[in-house]
Amino acid sequence: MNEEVIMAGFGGQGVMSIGQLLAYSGMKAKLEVSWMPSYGPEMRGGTANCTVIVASEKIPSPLTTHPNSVIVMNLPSQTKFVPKVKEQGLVVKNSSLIDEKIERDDLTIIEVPANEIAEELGNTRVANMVMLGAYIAEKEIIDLDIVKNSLANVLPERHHGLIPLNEKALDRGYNLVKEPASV
Amino acid sequence: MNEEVIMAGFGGQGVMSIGQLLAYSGMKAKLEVSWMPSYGPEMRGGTANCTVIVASEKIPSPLTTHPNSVIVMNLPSQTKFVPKVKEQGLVVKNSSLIDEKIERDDLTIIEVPANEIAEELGNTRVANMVMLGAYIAEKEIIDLDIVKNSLANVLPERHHGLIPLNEKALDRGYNLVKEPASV
Amino acid sequence: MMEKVASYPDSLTEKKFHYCPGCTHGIVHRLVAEIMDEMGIKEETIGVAPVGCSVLAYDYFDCDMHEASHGRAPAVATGIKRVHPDKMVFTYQGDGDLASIGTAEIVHAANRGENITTVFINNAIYGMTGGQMAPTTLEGQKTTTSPYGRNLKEAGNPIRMTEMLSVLDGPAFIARVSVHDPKHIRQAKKALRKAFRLQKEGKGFTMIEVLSTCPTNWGIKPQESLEWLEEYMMPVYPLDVYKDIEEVE
Amino acid sequence: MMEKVASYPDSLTEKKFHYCPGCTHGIVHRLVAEIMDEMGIKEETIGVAPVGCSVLAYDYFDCDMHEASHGRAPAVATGIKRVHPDKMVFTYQGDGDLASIGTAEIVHAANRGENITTVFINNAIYGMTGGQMAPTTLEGQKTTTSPYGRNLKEAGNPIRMTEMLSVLDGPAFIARVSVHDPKHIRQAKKALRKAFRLQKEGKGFTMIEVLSTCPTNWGIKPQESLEWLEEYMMPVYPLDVYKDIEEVE
Amino acid sequence: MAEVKDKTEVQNKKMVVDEERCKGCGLCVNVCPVEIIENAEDRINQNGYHPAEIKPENQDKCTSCTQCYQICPDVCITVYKE
Amino acid sequence: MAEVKDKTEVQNKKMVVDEERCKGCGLCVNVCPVEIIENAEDRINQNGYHPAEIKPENQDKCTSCTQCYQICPDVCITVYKE
Amino acid sequence: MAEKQLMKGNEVIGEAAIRAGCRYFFGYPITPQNDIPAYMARELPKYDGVFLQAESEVAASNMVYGAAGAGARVLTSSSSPGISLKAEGISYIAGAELPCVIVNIMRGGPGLGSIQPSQSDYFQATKGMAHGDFHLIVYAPSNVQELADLTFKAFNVADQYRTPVMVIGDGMLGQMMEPVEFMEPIDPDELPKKEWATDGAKGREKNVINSLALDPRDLEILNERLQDKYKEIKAQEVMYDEYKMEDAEMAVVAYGTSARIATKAIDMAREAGIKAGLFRPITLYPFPEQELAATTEKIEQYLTVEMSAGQMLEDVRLAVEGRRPIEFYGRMGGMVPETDAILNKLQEMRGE
Amino acid sequence: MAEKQLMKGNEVIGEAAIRAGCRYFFGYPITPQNDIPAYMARELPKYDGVFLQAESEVAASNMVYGAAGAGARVLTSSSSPGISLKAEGISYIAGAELPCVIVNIMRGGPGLGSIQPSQSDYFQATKGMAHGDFHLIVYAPSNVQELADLTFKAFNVADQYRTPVMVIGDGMLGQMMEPVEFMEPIDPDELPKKEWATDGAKGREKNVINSLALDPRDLEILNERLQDKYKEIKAQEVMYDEYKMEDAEMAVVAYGTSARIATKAIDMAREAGIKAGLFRPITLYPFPEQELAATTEKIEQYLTVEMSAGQMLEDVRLAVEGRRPIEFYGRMGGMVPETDAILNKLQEMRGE
Ligand SMILES: Cc1ncc(C[n+]2csc(CCOP(=O)(O)OP(=O)(O)O)c2C)c(N)n1
Ligand SMILES: Cc1ncc(C[n+]2csc(CCOP(=O)(O)OP(=O)(O)O)c2C)c(N)n1
Ligand code: SF4
Ligand code: SF4
Ligand code: SF4
Ligand code: SF4
Ligand code: SF4
Ligand code: SF4
Ligand SMILES: [Mg+2]
Ligand SMILES: [Mg+2]
Repeated sequence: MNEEVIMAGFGGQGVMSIGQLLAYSGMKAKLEVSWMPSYGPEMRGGTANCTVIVASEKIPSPLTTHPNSVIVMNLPSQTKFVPKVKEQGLVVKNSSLIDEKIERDDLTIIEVPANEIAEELGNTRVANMVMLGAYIAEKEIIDLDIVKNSLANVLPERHHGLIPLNEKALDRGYNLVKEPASV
Repeated sequence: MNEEVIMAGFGGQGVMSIGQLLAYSGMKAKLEVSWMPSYGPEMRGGTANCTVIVASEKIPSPLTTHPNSVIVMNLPSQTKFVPKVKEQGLVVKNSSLIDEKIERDDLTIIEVPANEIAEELGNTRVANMVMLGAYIAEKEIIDLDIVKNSLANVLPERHHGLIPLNEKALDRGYNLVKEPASV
Repeated sequence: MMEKVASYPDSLTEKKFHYCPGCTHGIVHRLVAEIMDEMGIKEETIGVAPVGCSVLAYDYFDCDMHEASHGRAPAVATGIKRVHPDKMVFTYQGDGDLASIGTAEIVHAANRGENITTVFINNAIYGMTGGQMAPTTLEGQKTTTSPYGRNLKEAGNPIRMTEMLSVLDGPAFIARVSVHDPKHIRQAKKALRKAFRLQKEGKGFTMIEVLSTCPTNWGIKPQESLEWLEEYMMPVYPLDVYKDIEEVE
Repeated sequence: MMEKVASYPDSLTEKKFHYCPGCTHGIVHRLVAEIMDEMGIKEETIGVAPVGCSVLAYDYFDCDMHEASHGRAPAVATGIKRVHPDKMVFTYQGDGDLASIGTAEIVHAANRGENITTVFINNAIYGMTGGQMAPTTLEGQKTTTSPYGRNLKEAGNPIRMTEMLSVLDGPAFIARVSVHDPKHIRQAKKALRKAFRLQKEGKGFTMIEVLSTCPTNWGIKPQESLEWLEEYMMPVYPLDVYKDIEEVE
Repeated sequence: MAEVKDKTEVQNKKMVVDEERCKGCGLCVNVCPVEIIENAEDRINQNGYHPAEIKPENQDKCTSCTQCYQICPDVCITVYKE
Repeated sequence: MAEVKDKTEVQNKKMVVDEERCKGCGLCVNVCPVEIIENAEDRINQNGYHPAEIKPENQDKCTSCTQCYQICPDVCITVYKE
Repeated sequence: MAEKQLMKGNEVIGEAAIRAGCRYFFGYPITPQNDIPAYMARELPKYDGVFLQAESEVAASNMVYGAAGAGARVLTSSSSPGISLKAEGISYIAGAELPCVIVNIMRGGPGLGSIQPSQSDYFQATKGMAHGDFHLIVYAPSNVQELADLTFKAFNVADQYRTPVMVIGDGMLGQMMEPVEFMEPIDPDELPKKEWATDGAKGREKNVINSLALDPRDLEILNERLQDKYKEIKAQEVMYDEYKMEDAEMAVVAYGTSARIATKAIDMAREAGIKAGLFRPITLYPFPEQELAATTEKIEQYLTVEMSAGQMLEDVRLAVEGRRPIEFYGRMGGMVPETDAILNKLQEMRGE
Repeated sequence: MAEKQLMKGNEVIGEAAIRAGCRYFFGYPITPQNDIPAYMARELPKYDGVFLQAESEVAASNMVYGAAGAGARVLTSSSSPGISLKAEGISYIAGAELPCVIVNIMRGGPGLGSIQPSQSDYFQATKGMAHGDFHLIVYAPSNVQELADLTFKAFNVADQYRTPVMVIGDGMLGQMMEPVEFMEPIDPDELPKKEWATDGAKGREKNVINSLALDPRDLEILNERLQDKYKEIKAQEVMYDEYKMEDAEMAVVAYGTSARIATKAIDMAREAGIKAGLFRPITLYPFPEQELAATTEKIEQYLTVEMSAGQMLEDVRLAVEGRRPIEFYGRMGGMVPETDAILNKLQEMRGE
């Protein structure tokens, strides 16, 4: 197994954190993992993204030119990364913020109204977790429980109070895929 | 012809100048020349010396391990350089300041009471020229006139008034060798 | 018909600033550009961009621009000015650039009375590299390299370059200004204009220190930054004219 | 029996100084050594030698010594002091070393209040390299790199480091002294002793600027050098205590 | 000069924002003495910012004092006087 | 400590010069209030300098004021008091 | 302790240094290595260590010089332009034979360049760092675990040879997170005392830390000692790694991040029927010259891959000495080699 | 003008620079090149030029950066440790593609070292001067006349390629006097205008002098341009000299002062019946690689002689590529090779 995923969005949307969470969970699941952020000159307002690789073999490069999957939190990210996805690959798309259609028809596309769901949960900042939950459900490479258990390792101590909220957000995203009816 | 001469003495004794004068004269005489100073850390009180090479062929190295000749203005210089002179080489020695005998018996040794002669001429600072005059007379590689004519090229402008004195000093050294009786 | 009373200066290019929302670097850019407009000197001015958030200043000012290595803008400017003594030369530098790595260069440009103008942006932090402590960081201020707050015992006091350089004989004019509200912005412009004028008159080194914000690395909102500047920075860095050759003469 | 009232200090090694005849570097060496003797600290002192005529200071002081690269003695001393905060650390630096290439290092060591003592030998010239202009060279003074005399327009004014550093908050004690006659030598020693004592007490950065001679590169005799110092250097570099933490407290 | 700057004259507004330059920092909002500037809630520009604007109904209240121009770090504002 | 420093005590002089260290700079000569120091005209040391000395007949005049010690840049002087 | 952590390369350097008994860090911020000083600023105070942000890289380099002379295990880190500024100080440290560890997380050059990953400081690290005949031992890890191990090792080796050691990576290695396991920590107080250090001459002769010699013959003697040391280092400290080299007919030579990327290309090549392998120098100095030379027995063609215009290439050529053809594929300025391109190049060389 | 003068190498550099139209000098004192700034301080004012003693080599390097960017012909000079400090600035100058001339009158290293002649900055000059993939053109004159000619040429070549050029010598070459004849002076006002210079944007688009690229691909493009330039320089600018190579069976490879000394040893070897010759690179970068490689046809053995631990040796090995044995004789720390020792070595190699 060799899963290469790029997660992208605006600066504050928390794509770095869900990337780390996925990588950490992979490690807990005894898989090989790497997490690689984009790091531009510290010029704000651009998009942030990171590449996570979860694999059963040693990971040669922490970068990928053609990811299996992308998680896109905003339009510029979709514009930039969707064309790079491998054939038959996966796009998890934040439909709350992205109206634009994806032209490619070979891809599996999961539309997640992440901001709306997060708002429902009372905090837009967990939109990222909703997205990750959906991704986990679709990919089935790591148990959702492991991901939840990893939250404490990845979130800074001062946010540990928010773990239940984050778990809920993961669940909501997860269920969106697993039990589309129930949403 | 390949003449390699080291000139050595205390800091203020003018060995650098007579070295330059010899080199300049050699150049005027259409010979190949080089002048190389010792340059230590700017720590005073040591000996100063320079190597002059005058040759009919291109000069490979401006340094020499075994000079044909040395001009020594003080005792430390004699101690340091006389052992390095080639067999059958020349030592021009400032007998005003050096009492110590030279042990080697293969060398031509010219004792020049340079300081005394210079004092007679009214300025101890031309002791160097007396030494050079003696050397020129002994070696006969360059005409004394060329040396005299080169004074203006080598002495800083502000000392040009002293050219006649320097010429006299050269003469006195020269004559010491050429006409020992007359001294 | 309506008359334009305030609009985009001619001496700025069309490029959008890359600065973070609310970062006052942009205000200072505008002031310098307006002065170039007003003095009509953009075709005879060479600006020196620093290494810092304003590294791309060379894209914004619509005059000849020269990049410097980090901290060395005053040396680069010296090189330019000595070649073109009749041209206007300014450096635009941050506090890491000017007050840390570039200390020797600014001290000696100032001391030589190098006939250039330095615009010194003091935002009490290293913006570009993501918020490290600057020599101008305030006591107790948390940064990535003073995570427990600046400790004076370890890191020393915030350095006041303006006061220090004003002791030298070379500078013609040194002042500290702020851009946290329109009134101060106008004063800042006045000081900058005087600095450029004195350079034009060949009077020697001029420097304007501008207290500036870094909402991103201070971790607060733009408006709060202006308030933080006024409340915390101004007492440590009093605004004033510290050196003025015209007052002495 | 006769009683020794003044003799070779214990904290100097046996090595003969390499300095030129009449060069006052030697006087300052002796003063520092006497203070080490009197304070009984030579076994707990680490000296930092500069690059300059006193580069061989590491041969003369009979304590641990560390060479620095040119101008960086305050940084080297900082490295040592941070590792051994309980030891005494001093730098001994010339004016080229401290006031030119090492400007940033001395400014920041001073500003940090680094608990070290700097002995700063201002002889208005680069001695070691054969007499180039220093930042402290006087107006009109001829050197190999100011052959027509120092021109303030080109090279700026002689820099007064003592005054400049005294503006900072970090220093505990900064004074300028001279060693051109026994009276001033005694005053110099007093200042040096205080600097070392304050270091011992952990009070922060201390620096003593010593007006000193360079007969060789000034091109005059040793005695004339002392007079030249008094006549020409002292008016430009007034002797005084410029910063004293004990007066403030 | 940016084309956008001249749109205003047509629009006959006293204060005009170059919306694509605006970063929605809100400094102009805070500085306006007559409190007529706001960050448009209903739209974002290409960079994702809510641009500053004066609602049409408030345009008249503008005194052309230029305070907003002075504080704007992105030089997005043009001010006109009648 | 240099052996030479103790020669003095034997010699019973108040002011003793380490002649091999001395560079003949003459600063001590100028500073002595009773003007008894001179640079020996008749001899040079290994480095070619005329060392400072007090002629035997002047030794008594020394007041042990240590001025010469203070000014000597090469730390060649030891001063004794009775 | 032995549990795996997911950590950023830069932070791993900091942690490994602390575990190696390093309690002193002097540095100056520069991207992409800023997490190193940030980590040290946060962690060192917990060990009574000292983090000091220097006024510049020049000053940092000389603070390291002082602290190393004073006997401490000390770290500095920077990225390309900052390393250039440290050069003079590093020459002094090498000349005075002091141990210390220097990290270079390379970015694109020359000049201000870019902050993206690069390997264009190879020459600087291995050959011409500064004036004079000296070398650093240079470790080039290619993953985060190796970063931890080699940083840790660097301190021991530095002390052993009394020489500055460089750990060199690129922005990618510094920024990425991977699982890592750390060595057991060393208590610096238990390290052998450095008898030569300037820590106060109580009860012993004074110590002098110095690189100056007035007499050139003395300086030559120092240089001979340095050269002997380098000979010993060449004999003892060479490290390299091989991947699928057993039956390989073509070898990719690459280090650090480029080497990681190359392994993937090698797998792809194998799938395409090309018997390719990887020869990966871990020590760039001493370069595994003999070991690489030995491979010429079986390897028919070499491909050097670097994020530079071809710097290690020269060392590869020196090892292969014309016995086999060597090709080069490199990207510059912060661009990263692409697996496809490496594969293409291999196929091309194979005449396919 | 065409009359011969007897001048010190260092002063010759100054005079040749002025004749090449250089009117700006920024530098900082250091032995053994102090006569260069002294000469410029004395002479430049006579031409309305500017001599400025910078506060440091770092500042000097950046003043040169500014002045070169502003369109001037500009010189700086230093010696080994000072060159290390200029490194970062030189990387910027190379990255911004600016012409200037840098002189290094080498002394013994590493560290403070000694002020005696040395050639131990070869690696620094030709390979790893600083971060990033750039090169200087490096001229290595071996006598004072050549010092004059190459310094003069350096300014022209720098402008032609928009690249920094280094003239490298050692303390001996800088300090010695030899007869010299100078080129006719160039009037800087008659030089072609540099359209890219920052001299005020009157009547044209603004100019920007810069080495930064946010997008790594842009930086790669700059780097590709640089590499193309170096390829061109390699094709056009190689210089070398041969002495008694026509019938030689052994070749000494040496440059600068070492080469002079070697000629004497070669004459001695010839007298002793050994057919020795000298191959002397004049450009160290671009190294005369092909030209030296071509000599392997006839030359049986090589001896590289340097005042270093063997740095050019690597370039010799790269050229010879194992086809012939190469021996090395070097002195370090300011010591100068001895003719006798070179002769001995040649005899030894000959099995005599
Ligand atoms: C030699 C060197 N050292 C360090 C850096 C990294 N660096 C870039 S900008 C900067 C400091 C920026 O801070 P400041 O000057 O205050 O400007 P600001 O970003 O705050 O406006 C540093 C350390 C560099 N590019 N070059
Ligand atoms: C990096 C570097 N630059 C320059 C030099 C050459 N240098 C040696 S000492 C010195 C200046 C000496 O002057 P100063 O510090 O005033 O000391 P002094 O000799 O006058 O006591 C210089 C420039 C050097 N060794 N290293
Ligand atoms: S990081 Fe700070 S200084 Fe830099 S642009 Fe952003 S707010 Fe401004
Ligand atoms: S050159 Fe000057 S400072 Fe140096 S030792 Fe001689 S007199 Fe003293
Ligand atoms: S010009 Fe004045 S009144 Fe008008 S919008 Fe701007 S700040 Fe408000
Ligand atoms: S100040 Fe400028 S950038 Fe900020 S909201 Fe107002 S118009 Fe937009
Ligand atoms: S101690 Fe005083 S009186 Fe005696 S010799 Fe010295 S200066 Fe003269
Ligand atoms: S002061 Fe010292 S060195 Fe000078 S003459 Fe007197 S004893 Fe000798
Ligand atoms: Mg800042
Ligand atoms: Mg001095």
